[in-house]
Amino acid sequence: AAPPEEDAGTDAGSDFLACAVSDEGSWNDKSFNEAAYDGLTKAKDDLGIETNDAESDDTEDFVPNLTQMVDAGCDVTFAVGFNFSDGSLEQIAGENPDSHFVWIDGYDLGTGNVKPIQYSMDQSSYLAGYLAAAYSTTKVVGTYGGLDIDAVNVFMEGFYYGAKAYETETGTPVTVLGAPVDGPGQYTDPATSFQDAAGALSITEGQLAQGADVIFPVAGGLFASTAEAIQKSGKNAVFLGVDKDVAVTSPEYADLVLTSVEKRMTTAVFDVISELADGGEFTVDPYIGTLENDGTALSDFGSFDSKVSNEIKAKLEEIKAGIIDGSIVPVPAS
Amino acid sequence: MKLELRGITKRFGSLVANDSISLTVQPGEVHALLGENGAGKSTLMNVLYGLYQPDEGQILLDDEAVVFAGPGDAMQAGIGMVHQHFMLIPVFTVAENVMLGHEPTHAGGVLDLAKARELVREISSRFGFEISPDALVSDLPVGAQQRVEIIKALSRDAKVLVLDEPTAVLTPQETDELMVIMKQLAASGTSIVFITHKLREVQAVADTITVIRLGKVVGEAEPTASSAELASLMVGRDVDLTVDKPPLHAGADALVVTELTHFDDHGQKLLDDVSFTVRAGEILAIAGVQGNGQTELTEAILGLRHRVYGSVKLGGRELVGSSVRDILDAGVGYVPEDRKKDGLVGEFSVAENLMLDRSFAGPFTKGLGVDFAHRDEFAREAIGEFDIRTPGGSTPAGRLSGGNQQKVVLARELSRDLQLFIASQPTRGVDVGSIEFIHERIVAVRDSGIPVLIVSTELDEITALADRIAVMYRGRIVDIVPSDTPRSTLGQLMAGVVA
Amino acid sequence: MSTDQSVNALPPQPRANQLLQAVLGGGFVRTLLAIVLAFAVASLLIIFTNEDVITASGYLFGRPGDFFSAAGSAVGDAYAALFRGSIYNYNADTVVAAFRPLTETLRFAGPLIAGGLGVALSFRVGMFNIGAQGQILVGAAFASFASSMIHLPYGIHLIVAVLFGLVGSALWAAIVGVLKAFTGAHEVIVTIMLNYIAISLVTYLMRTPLLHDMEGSNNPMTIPPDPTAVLPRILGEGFALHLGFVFAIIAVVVYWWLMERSTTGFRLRMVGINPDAARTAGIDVRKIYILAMTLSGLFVGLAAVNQALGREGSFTPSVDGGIGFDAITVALLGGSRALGVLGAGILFGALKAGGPAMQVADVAPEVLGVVQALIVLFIAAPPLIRTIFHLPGRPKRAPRKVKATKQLEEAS
Amino acid sequence: MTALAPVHETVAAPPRNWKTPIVLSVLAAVTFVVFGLLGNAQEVTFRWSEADDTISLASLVVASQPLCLVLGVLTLLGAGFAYYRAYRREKVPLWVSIGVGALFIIGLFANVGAGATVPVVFILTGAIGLSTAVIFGSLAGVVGERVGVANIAIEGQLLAGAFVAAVVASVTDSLFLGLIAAMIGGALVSMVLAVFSLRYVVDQIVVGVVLNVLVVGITNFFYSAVLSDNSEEFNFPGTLPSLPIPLLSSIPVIGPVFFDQRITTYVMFLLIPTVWFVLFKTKWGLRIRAVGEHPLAADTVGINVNNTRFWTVTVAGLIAGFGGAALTIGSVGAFVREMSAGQGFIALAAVILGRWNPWLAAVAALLFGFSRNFRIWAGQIGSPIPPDLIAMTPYLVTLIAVSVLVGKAVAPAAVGKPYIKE
Ligand SMILES: Nc1ncnc2c1ncn2[C@@H]1O[C@H](COP(=O)(O)OP(=O)(O)OP(=O)(O)O)[C@@H](O)[C@H]1O
Ligand SMILES: Nc1ncnc2c1ncn2[C@@H]1O[C@H](COP(=O)(O)OP(=O)(O)OP(=O)(O)O)[C@@H](O)[C@H]1O
Ligand SMILES: [Mg+2]
Ligand SMILES: [Mg+2]
Repeated sequence: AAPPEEDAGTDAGSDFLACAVSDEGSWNDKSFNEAAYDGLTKAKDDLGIETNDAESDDTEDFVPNLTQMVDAGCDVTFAVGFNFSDGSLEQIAGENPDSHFVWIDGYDLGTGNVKPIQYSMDQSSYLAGYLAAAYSTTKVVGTYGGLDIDAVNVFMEGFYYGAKAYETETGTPVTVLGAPVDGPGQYTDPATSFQDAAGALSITEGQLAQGADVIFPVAGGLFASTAEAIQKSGKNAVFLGVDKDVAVTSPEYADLVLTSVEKRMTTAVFDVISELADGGEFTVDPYIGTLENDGTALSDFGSFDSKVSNEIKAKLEEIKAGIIDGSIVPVPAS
Repeated sequence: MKLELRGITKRFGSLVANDSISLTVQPGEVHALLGENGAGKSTLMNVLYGLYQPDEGQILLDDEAVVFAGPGDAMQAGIGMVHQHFMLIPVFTVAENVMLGHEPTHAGGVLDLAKARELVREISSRFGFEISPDALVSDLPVGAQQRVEIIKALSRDAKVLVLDEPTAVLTPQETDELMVIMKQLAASGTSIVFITHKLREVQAVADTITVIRLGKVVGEAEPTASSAELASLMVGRDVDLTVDKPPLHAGADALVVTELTHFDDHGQKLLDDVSFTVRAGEILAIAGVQGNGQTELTEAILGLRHRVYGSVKLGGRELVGSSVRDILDAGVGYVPEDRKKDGLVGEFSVAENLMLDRSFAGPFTKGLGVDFAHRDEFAREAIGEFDIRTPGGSTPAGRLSGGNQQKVVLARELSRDLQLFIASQPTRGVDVGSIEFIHERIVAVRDSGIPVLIVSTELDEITALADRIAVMYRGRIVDIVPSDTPRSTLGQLMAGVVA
Repeated sequence: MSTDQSVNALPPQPRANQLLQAVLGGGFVRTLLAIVLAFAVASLLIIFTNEDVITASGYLFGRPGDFFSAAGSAVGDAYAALFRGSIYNYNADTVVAAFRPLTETLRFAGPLIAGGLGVALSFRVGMFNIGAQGQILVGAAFASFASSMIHLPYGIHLIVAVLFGLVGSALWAAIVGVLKAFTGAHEVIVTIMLNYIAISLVTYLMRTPLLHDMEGSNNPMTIPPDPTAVLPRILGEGFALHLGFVFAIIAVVVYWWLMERSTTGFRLRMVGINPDAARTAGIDVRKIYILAMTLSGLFVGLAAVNQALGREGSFTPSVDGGIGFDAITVALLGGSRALGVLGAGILFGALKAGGPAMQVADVAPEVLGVVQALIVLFIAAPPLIRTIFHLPGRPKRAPRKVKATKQLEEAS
Repeated sequence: MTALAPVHETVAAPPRNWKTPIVLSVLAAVTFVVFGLLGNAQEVTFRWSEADDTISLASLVVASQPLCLVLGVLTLLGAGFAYYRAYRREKVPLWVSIGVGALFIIGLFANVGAGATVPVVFILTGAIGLSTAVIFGSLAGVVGERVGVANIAIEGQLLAGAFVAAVVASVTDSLFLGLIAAMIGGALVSMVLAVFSLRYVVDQIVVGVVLNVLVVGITNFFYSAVLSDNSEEFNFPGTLPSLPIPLLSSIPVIGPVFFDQRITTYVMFLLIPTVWFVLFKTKWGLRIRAVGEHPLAADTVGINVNNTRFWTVTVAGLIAGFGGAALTIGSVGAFVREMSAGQGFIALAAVILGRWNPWLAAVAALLFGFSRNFRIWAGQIGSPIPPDLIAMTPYLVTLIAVSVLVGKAVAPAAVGKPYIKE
């Protein structure tokens, strides 16, 4: 429930008030927004702080939503998503130099009060690609995106190069379908994007028909379509989740989730809040989630734990170490 | 079957369309219902047919009171009706139209078309109609459509048959045939209610006559009553339907139409080589049964139709190929046949309707805007001059009565600098008093030296106004004859028979 | 043969026009009641998803008072938040902050009014323009091009960018008019398809150097407008309200003059009510269709300009922000009249501005979508409102008499 | 008796109609020039059967360019024939148009798929899958418009059906109940439409538009308030099983496309002829059409116009609701916000494109699904055309078809007009 009205706007000192504004779409998108939101909820439950949140239906809601948070006297406000780069955050942060913002997937705006949280999703996706190639019996793997944007593409590219690393290493040719490398990549209908459930189904069916047995849908909640396509095909295929551990958040699909490429926003959000609530100093130093600091990682294999050989597991650890020490660059600079 | 209506009252808002009307129709009788436009005849019959619920009164069939919740009940009770405006579905075949509502079916509601066809053939042959059950109604001429309506009623064993103005769309010959059929039906025991305003027909076929005026029964009459008696009963005063027309002073040929041909979108030829001239100061009236190309002719002249070939010259200027606007600007006044559809914008005020075609330039405009002062001033004048009965210039035109709507159109079309005046059915649905007024105005236009083209399906109007009469049949002009040509000859020409 | 001559003597009217009457006819009180009713229905959604209420409903019969007070406070909090978010924030520390909600309402109202006028214009010409979404996208793309790729001095640049936006939307809308005039294609279908095509097309353009900064991210996104082309704020830096709202007000006046006073408007309305009579009066109906869609697009273009140049930032293909569809409801609610659209635009602007505050009060923002739909539905059905509130009105239809004749029934 | 006036031939030769030949020659020119002359020399593989099919056909491997040149010549011949017919003022036979269209499509696939594979079965089954809901929607549209009610709310009915099917099937664990509930959901939306437009005489298009907004609002509301946090309980319905028909399903190509489908798809196959049969061969159909063409005339023969409209529209709602179920339990399982995503509007276009005939409307809807799947296939083989532009195809195809091929189609005369007595 909401905090009592009287102290929402005026009294910010006694209680810590953490707030969040979503990217386009709702908090419960089973993915990106939800991960951030969970961090907020966790902070509220574990730290006993107050929270406020607002969903943005589209980018034009950003400014009023942020304004609302400023007016509510939030001690820190999370702006969830790269889309805030449309100037809305820059404007509000500029106008309210005393307010503090944290921008997930953002960058330093130079306003002095916006802390970026960034993720090297290519790192974990690279691992996922390698795992997919190794796990695949057909040596054909596939990926598709909900929208042709960087935040999505970085997953797909990391996945591609990871799978190709397996090819280089073992000499077994691996086919990666749908990645935006050397071609346009495969996406759902841009007019309906993350709502194009039937399109996602058809795309997966196509990739399965081409022999893929590991699919990496980078399309929010549309993994349900992929799961359905796999089940219907009767093939022994699996898919990989993104952002959160899908096997946990949607247990109904757990028996098809090989692993998930986690973007641990929940942790990052929680950590930032707890530090500030403890009286920590707000800084604009970016938080960068990497394999190294566990900001991003592959989830546990869950029910697939026994099906992934120790050899592969060891290999994944090895690659992870390589990425951390810089000897492996997941996505070559173009 | 004996039909009795007792004290039927039907109100539309404050308008009392039927005011305590009582009448009795004996079995096997042809009962004529006579009355002016808007007298309430159709309303009464719609009440009988269950389409309207009476506010007061009773319907008795064979002395038993009945209440009809809808036409379905009325039909079950043996009442059939041929409506003034046909109730046929144009895209259906004859058989489909006839069976609609009481379809013969196989098991599971599947239509039994064979049976329906058979029924149509059987009734057709009984009355000598030549109607194919598989013809599309939209392809049939109006006369044939009416026969389909009759078949429809008979196919349900109607014991009381209502015919609402059945002769309006028929040639004199077809009218005669219909009379024969009516007598034949009456002889077989069917009671017939026959609505018309044509006294001639009433006298020819009716056994009993009831006259309605302003929603009330004003009298009963025998078929032997004279026309003058009936007419004064109908109108409530003595009427003189002849028009005072000064002798003709025709000038040079003003409107010259040569070989005008027109196709519709399906390649159907609707005007076929039409040629005639109208001289300045002369009225040429076009007679013919509805649907023989008259509408198309006036619309082609006005530029409203595509695929028009040939020539229309007005004062030497070619009109074919010009836009409607140019043609109007050339000085053509035009009263369309259907004023509600083509002549007026019902929701616009009377004042706005009076400037409908003059919004581009001229006195009604001021810069890019409308000159409201001039518009309202003009409306005031026109309302006075044409005796338009309206609460004011700002009343929506759609709220006026038919006759007054017609006067609005007339006032507008006559207020321009005219080189030609065309009027289609200028007095359709207009009361007797207004008819006189409109006819006077048309004659005045003629006398000011302007060529006038009149289209009418009413022979009385044609003979009253015309200096010469052109008769159209199937898109062609059959003949152009002097105004004193006898009715019977005109009737034959209208049926396409040349002497 | 007309279908209804003998029963209905008034001329048949085009649809858009009947609806206009339906919406307009009832007047102020009914509009107000419809709004109240819509909020009342939406309260149910608020009540039954509120956590406190759900808890209280657990012991509804034991302590019904708790349930009702929880329900009452859930609804009260929600609508108080709506008020604070859209009109006046009585909790604010500063005067500026207190009045900011009202200016935000007006800022959101700007494009809604402009878009609403565009859709309204098409209604009054008997057409149904559901293509405002696509028109806004194309207009915004044009405006973005002019504001970021062309560099001009202050003043001129803004004018050029605004004109580009208007022209872009008008062109996209004109396609509808041309197709309707020359092929007879139904504008409802055409506008819907053009919406989808615009989404793809504009997304594509937002990846090309025409609109996109190829050095930056690969996301489909425009380059921010030059400062010279941004609509300036009109109440100072404390308020985001910008010149776009003034333009919208000017558009209301222009629309009023155009539709009610000008000869062009006279012809547009004439075609809308009775195209046959218009043709007979020498009006080229096809030209009017094209003209009407172009004009409609010009008004919608103003909404596009508001969206594209109202802020300093760049934008993505979702720049339309749902205004394309909201414009339809605004036009319907406003009875397609200038003042009505102004009022409806402000009302919907308030709902948009108040949404975030309601979310903070823990109400799902989707409730407001339901409210909008219900308001229009209730307004469109005067008899419903009359029945619910027992208002006087036209007498009801005479009750159907019961069939007295048993035989008839049995026979059938 | 005297002679009848000489009656001239009143039916003239119809005007030459160049529309079809022009459209066909454009298609032919594209096939010959773009796909052929400027085409790609690589080989294209047409795959007829998938690995696990009982009977497998060998794939056809041909060089793209020569194939397209041959197709180009054939289409040019077809177009030429069309010109000849048009010149003689004769109708261009439908099979010529269909033939040229089909050859064009083969050319398109051969050109885009040069150097890759065209999995024919996948493309066809996918097309059917992507058009199922649209076909149901268009059948609902045909039924509604035939009785004279314009149903813009198909979109909302699909969405309501999809939502209700997913929730009810999840909660009750019965896909069958989900199907029934979806039909009821669609019918409820229809009934609101009917009550408002028939009883309160609100403009049908207005009610339709508003209902769409309302259904989106309500489903979104419940999705975020209830479904998303409890998806296993409320939004995990599972899907209807595939029911291969023995023997028939093992026929190459045709088998997997037509005889290895879900119950929703079979119902769709059956519903198309059923709707046609009911509309044109039964007394209810005759009455429905009568009411849609000329309600007053129907009234005068004892048909209760508004009752007929009410129940017919309700039945249309049942159909659309069922189509909604095909989106969730007949396809992807879970409900996704606003997942109807404009398919109801496409269905409306299909109604017009199909000239209010169930068969043609279904074909039009299928064409849409086909172009959607073309987009997906083109993405799959990495076609060089920008994906954003390929994404337009279905809508562009619909737009062109509606404006060029159909033009002023004649709707049932009374569509959208309320019937008011007295
Ligand atoms: N549905 C209606 N609503 C309101 N007024 C009506 C309606 N139908 C008829 N009227 C009015 O009732 C009166 C009687 O009309 P009715 O059609 O019965 O006349 P009529 O005698 O058949 O005339 P006509 O000879 O022109 O057919 C007229 O004034 C008419 O305008
Ligand atoms: N369908 C209708 N609904 C409401 N009012 C109607 C309707 N039809 C006619 N009226 C009203 O009934 C009155 C009479 O109309 P009608 O056209 O029948 O007049 P009329 O008696 O035929 O007169 P006129 O001789 O001038 O044609 C008018 O005031 C008109 O407004
Ligand atoms: Mg009558
Ligand atoms: Mg009258």
